[in-house]
Amino acid sequence: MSTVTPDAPPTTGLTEGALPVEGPGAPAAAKVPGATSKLWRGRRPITPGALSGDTVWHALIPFFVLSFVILVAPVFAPYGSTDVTSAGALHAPTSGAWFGTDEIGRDVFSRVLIGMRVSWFSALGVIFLGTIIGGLIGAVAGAFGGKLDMVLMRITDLFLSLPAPVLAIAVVAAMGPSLRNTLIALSIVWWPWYARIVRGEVRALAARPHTEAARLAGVSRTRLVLKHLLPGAMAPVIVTMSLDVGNLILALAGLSFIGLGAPPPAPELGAMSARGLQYLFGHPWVPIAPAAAVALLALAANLLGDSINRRLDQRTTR
Amino acid sequence: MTRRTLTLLGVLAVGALGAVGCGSAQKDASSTTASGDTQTLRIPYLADMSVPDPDVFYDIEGNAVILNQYEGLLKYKEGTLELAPNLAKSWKVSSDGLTYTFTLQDGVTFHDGSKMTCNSVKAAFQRRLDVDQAPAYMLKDVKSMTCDGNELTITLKSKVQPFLHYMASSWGPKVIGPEAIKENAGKDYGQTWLQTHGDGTGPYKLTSFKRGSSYVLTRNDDYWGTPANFQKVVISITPDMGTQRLKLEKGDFDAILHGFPASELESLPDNITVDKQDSLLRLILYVNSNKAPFNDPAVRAGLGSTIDIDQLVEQGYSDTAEPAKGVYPPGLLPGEPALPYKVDTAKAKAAADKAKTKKITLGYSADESGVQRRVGELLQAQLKTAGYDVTIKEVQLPQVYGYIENLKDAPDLLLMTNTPDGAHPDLWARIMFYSTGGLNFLGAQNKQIDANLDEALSAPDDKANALYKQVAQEVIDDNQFFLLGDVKNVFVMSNSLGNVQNTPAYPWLIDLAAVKRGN
Amino acid sequence: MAALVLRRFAAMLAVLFGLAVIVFVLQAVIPSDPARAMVGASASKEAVEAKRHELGYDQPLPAQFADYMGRLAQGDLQSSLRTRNEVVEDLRAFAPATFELAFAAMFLAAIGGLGLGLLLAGGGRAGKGIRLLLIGGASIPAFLTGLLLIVVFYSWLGWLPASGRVGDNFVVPDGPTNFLVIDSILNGTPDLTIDALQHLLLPAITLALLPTLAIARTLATSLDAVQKEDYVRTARAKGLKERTVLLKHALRNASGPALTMGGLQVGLMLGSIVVVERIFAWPGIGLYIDQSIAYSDFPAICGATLLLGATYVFLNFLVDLAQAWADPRIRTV
Amino acid sequence: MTDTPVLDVQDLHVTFASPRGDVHAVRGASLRVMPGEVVGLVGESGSGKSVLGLTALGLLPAAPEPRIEGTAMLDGIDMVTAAEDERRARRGTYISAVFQDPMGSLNPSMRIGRQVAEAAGGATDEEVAQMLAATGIPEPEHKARAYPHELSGGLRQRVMIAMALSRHPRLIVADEPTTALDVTVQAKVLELLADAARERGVALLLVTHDLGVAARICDRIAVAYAGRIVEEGTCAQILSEPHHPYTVGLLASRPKLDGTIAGGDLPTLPGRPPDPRNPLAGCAFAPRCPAADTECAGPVPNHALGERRDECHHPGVLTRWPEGGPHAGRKDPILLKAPHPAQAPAMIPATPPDPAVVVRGAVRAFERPKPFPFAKRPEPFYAVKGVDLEVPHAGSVAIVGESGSGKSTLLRMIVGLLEPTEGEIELGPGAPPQMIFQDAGASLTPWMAIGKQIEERLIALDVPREERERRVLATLEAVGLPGEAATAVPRALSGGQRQRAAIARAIAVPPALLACDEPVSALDVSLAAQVLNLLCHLRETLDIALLFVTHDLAAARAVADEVVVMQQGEVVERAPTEQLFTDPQHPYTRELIAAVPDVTEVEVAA
Repeated sequence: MSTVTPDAPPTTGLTEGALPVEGPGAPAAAKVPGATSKLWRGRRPITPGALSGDTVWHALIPFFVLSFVILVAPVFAPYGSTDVTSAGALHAPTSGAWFGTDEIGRDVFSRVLIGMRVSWFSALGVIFLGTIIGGLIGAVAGAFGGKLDMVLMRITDLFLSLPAPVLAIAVVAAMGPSLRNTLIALSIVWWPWYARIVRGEVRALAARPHTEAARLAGVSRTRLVLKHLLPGAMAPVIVTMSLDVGNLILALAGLSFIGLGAPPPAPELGAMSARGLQYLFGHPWVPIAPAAAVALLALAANLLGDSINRRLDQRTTR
Repeated sequence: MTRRTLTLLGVLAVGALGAVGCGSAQKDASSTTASGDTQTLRIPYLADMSVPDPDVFYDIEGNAVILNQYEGLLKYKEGTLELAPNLAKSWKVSSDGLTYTFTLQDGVTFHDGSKMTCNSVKAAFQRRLDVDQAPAYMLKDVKSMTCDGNELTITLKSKVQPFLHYMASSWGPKVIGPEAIKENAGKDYGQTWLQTHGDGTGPYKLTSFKRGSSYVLTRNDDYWGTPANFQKVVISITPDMGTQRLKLEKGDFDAILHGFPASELESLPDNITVDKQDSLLRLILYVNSNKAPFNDPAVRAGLGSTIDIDQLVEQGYSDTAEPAKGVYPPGLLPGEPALPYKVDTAKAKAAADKAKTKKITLGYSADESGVQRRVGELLQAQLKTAGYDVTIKEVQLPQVYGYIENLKDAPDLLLMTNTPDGAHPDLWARIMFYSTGGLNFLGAQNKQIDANLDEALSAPDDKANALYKQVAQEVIDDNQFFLLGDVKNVFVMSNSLGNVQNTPAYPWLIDLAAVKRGN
Repeated sequence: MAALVLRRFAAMLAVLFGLAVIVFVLQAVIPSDPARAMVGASASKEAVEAKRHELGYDQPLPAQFADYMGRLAQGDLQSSLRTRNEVVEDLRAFAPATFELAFAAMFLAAIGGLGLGLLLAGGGRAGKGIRLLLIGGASIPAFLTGLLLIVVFYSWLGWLPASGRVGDNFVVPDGPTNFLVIDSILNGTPDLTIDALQHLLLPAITLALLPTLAIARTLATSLDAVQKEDYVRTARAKGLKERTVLLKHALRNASGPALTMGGLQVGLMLGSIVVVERIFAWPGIGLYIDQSIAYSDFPAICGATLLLGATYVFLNFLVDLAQAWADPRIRTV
Repeated sequence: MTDTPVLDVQDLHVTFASPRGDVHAVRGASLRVMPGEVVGLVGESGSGKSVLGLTALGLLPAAPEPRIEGTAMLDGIDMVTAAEDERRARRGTYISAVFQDPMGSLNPSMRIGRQVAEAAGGATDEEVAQMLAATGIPEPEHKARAYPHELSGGLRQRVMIAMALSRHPRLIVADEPTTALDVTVQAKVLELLADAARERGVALLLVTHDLGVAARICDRIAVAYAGRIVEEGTCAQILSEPHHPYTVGLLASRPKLDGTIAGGDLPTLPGRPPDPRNPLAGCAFAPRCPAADTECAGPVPNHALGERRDECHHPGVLTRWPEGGPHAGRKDPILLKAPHPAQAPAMIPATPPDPAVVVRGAVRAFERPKPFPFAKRPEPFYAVKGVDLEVPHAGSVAIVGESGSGKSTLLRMIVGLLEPTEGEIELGPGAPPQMIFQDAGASLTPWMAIGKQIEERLIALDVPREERERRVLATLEAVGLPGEAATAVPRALSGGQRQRAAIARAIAVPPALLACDEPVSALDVSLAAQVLNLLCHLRETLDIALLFVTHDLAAARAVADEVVVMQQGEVVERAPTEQLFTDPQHPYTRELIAAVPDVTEVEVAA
């Protein structure tokens, strides 16, 4: 069998159906991959319109809620991130200062709240930047194919085949530690993922008959990409995004832990715990509170990502 | 994945765990021996030292390796700033202060067994000039060195006030075995070899130098002086202070000689004692007078009434430092003018209002214990009260060295902890305040200071001291430097250690030859 | 197969070149001045200029690049500002520790991932619980994990050493592999082997935690998918035992994604190696980078980046081949 | 022959829990397979035939969790209740299986030989080679070392059969064993199965949707509908005198080669199989049955007479299916011809009208990938090697061939999805050609409402909005879809409905040429017939020319005036339909015709 025999049109696993007639029992749809013996493929049939915008948004609601909470939480912080409290330095937790004060006498609780906002939205920022850059490149590569596709994908592959965190370390070390540079560095190493995914999905969809049908229907190129290709790439991208938030939060914390994050006095969780480590034994709240906050954020992100993953997509392996 | 491979993995896994299992039992034994091994002294370093080559080494961390291997002609007497004999049992200075005659100890041998002679000393000093790294400046003014038996006569081109202090300095010229150097000279006077080896006359020899893991010093049993009490000193690189502390409490370390956070001292268990000793380390605030706002003397002056030194030192260092009293480290120049700084918010604001810009940057050099960051952040808060908007950033030494190239981009304020090379006013003033001083990072210019220091160099002692006092006054009036604190050595030690001695001029260091287990 | 190896190999070389380019670009944009840093504080402007010339920093970029590639080809990575040593030499000294640690971690991650993955696959209620556990575990920052491990296993239980690569009452053999565990076995010094293993364990676990979980999850997912494939049904129709079906038919076909994930995780692992080696005072490249950062010793950082990058690229080359082994269809494509 | 059946299924119920209510896959089916007997279990999708087969194997999937009642006695144990170990012990040794998709059913990462040896419970290479050889696999030693993807579909299926036979079982369950194969291969594999069974005296339960396939090799046929066995009897009985109307309809709606009803409307079963979630109390076929009356709502009877069994209230009431059958399109879709800018010129009837398309010497080559970098490019692969073709105005041409014959490539070139490497393609006047794809589901954009997708064609010709909506609805009606379909996404439709939707989009602006690539091969027989009718009907009413690519000669005959036979990228024969079937010239054509599983032959055979 030659791989180029065009008689068998390539299909993605999208031909799942949830029709009354197609319950258990192999339909005679013999030559239709995906429709064969559905019972055994056994993928939970994607509910009608699984890929439509609203389902995606529904899946994302908890995410937005959490983001909003994190966004407004600092409003309830009793102090500013750099305010020195009257309690004095390294004061143990009290009803006034729940997580005590740090070596300067700043309220750890407030700093953690604000730090969580910084980490969370930094992570989101990197992801959105990555998605926009990567998504654009991927969409262009996928939609136009040919030489352009090849060049773009070679570049993407180059970045993909290098260890992102190590690269990030080098980049920040080169540009000098600051939150901005850290975010830039992470974006630089993060976008290729999205380029890959979007491109892959678009390519797969472009190979489906529905694209050819649309072309025959006289649909314009832009409309083809926007209406017939990209929506299909949406779910996997969203899933990857949501799964990445946790990773990024940890990556950020790691970088700032080794002194490549925002310089003091910025309330950066990683840096706070790194610099607080020396107080671990005498004044454990100083390093533990921010570290726990990192874990908490990552946990929340991962749980949400996981749920979104299960709601939108079964194919994701990342 | 076949079942075969799977079972293989399984077996390996079990093997690994098994090893650890029986290991854990084994470990208890070995750990007890580790801490029970009374013959070994274990201390941590937070980071690798640069190189154990006395003619290149110009940092603090690592002086334990240098000063226990190598010896200079003189040293500082325990716990004082007085010069004391070392490889030279006595010395004479000509009245014009140009000729120094040192009478060397007899029966001194190098670690490689060869005898130390006057010529060895000459050779060693020559090497320092040949290698010509930072510390070489101490011998730059030497005209000639002549040997007569065990008498070394050094003649200088011009008088150098602190020359004897060079000989005692932690970074001063040390005597290295000429044979060893000759053998391993290579193209770089044996620098490569000295990166991992050594050949000195000191109480310990360097028997292992593993970068990133540990340096081992072993007792020199044919030491000409009183031999060391410990058979071995193991210095392990342990970057995390938390880990250091745990190992100290467990008895796997005997002492943490620096970097231990002051605020944690009281939380230490009873088996640990804390010993705070004077040092020449000083906390200094540099002011960048080469750009706005601090190119305006009036604005600079305002800082004097803005900075609350007592609070900085108190909160930054708890009681591991004293607020600075004078321009020179305590004890270097009796009767120097006292620092006049006094907090006065009104004045502070007034001065700040004259400032062209209130947005300023404050740099602080990175140090493991983070104390300077702490002070920096405190300082930031204080400056805020005067109306300054301060961005604070951590800077690395290489960058700091680079500032002189482009002072416009250098921070407006710079917070550093420095120490003079020796206990002499000139050694402090010259590197700090002289317009081309090695530690004058923000290029402070003051003709008067330069002139006075140059004059003092060759002036008779009393005249010189007068000049140094003038310099002090200049520094105070000019407000390009703010002396903030005198930092103490904080030795955190297992209380199984006794006879702990140290010298203010040798920071972060106890006398490893004198210290012993039990009192 | 040979063709595949060739193609992948060519690709690998290309990537390595790309890596070199990227690192060069980084080198070109560093703010602080290596020349100045090298000659030190009190050096004169002339000395700095001389050094800058010696390092070729005064040449135009293309010339610098050519020069850089040339030196790279001869394995010359300049010398470290901090150790004043050839970076290559330093790496040679630091690399073995890191590789030993990394391999140990990968080994743990492989078995852990495999075991958990199998445990997780198809496990209904139980699987759910474990999955949540995994997600939880995957959310703990490495520095926290490391510290907790030290506090528990060193401070409280006193079972395992807190830091370093070997107890200092041991003489460390030099060579042949510079992997302490292996060398000590070769030299027949069992107690050193055990000591080395003990030192290895905590950092390895810390490093392996996230990869283990990621691999387990991926493996479980793809196992569940494969379990529903027709050929698994065929295998059952042959009357094979469930265990045989799982191990002989499902596992190998499910291993593809897990392998990819494994390769991916190595990258993240290399990233967190800096943190872990710092906490455990593990004398490896991570520690080297950490110290170099503190000294903004950029030649060192670049060298380390090149080495780690190359390692990663090479490992993933192996992963590709492993996948070709797992799925013959890849070979012909 | 002993009288204890190798498989005895009694009153089997299988129900799957599903989010949208229980799926009653099997509802009281009983079936007996005697030793050495070849039994065909025929039914459309959802009839529960596969589930029954799998129950016998004890291989129903764990999820969705099945609830099973009744018994499936096999070798003295009940495959429904027996312990897993007991059941496993039977598999391979007593009962073995051949599944539909041979690619998916073989482990892609294990060499053929090992898989066979494994099935045989351990065997030497020689033994394996013998087994492979026994199923007609050439150079077995060599093939044993191959991986599944390196074999053709036919060979793979032979491997499956070798495995099934390897331990000399008493019964083989073959679930759609040939559906995924080309016709000629299909025939050979069927022969192989039948012969193997007969020689070894192995009983064979052939589960298929294709009466023709069953008719070809079976002693007895059981017809399954909506989870019950509605009729049972010898092959001849079922084919010649079916009792149950469903069987009659099934026989009728299957296009025949004798051309009794070629060209015209195929009889069709109206409506769809019932929803297995809420089955009817009485005869499940009643709603679709022309002869149904009130009685049919009562509990189903069970007329059993020896081998003959049926569950019809009025057995044999229908002898032949009513001619024609209800039209697909309810409303006269003539309004679709309303002239619009783009088409206006085409509407003035030219005499003689230009042909819809003329193809001259069309060649299409595909680059092969380099084996490794810097290697010289291998020879390109020629899918189409110089083909001439003409489709007259409003004519209907069928291109027949097997996979790899290049028929689809040719079609893609004609509609303009592929550029010909050489040769020219000249399209007639009128709207550009449209295409109907094999996989209707895949040919519709999953996340876009059907209405929108139809509308897109009108947008392309900027038809004003309200006009558009009107025509979308009109088009839907023309293809026999309810107006609500406009707002549904493809997933909400059934396979047949999707194909209708796809057709609707194609004809929203009637094209001069409608290219159909295997338009019905993915559909059940009855649905297929409906779609074929629809196409013919539209052709007449909208004078659209049809270009019809199929591997199913019967279907071709039903719709085409002219048939073109392609093999390996070349046209080997071309003739008017009648002539081609009555008097095929090229041997390959003969082979094809001979291979078609056809129910008419059986009368002769019986």
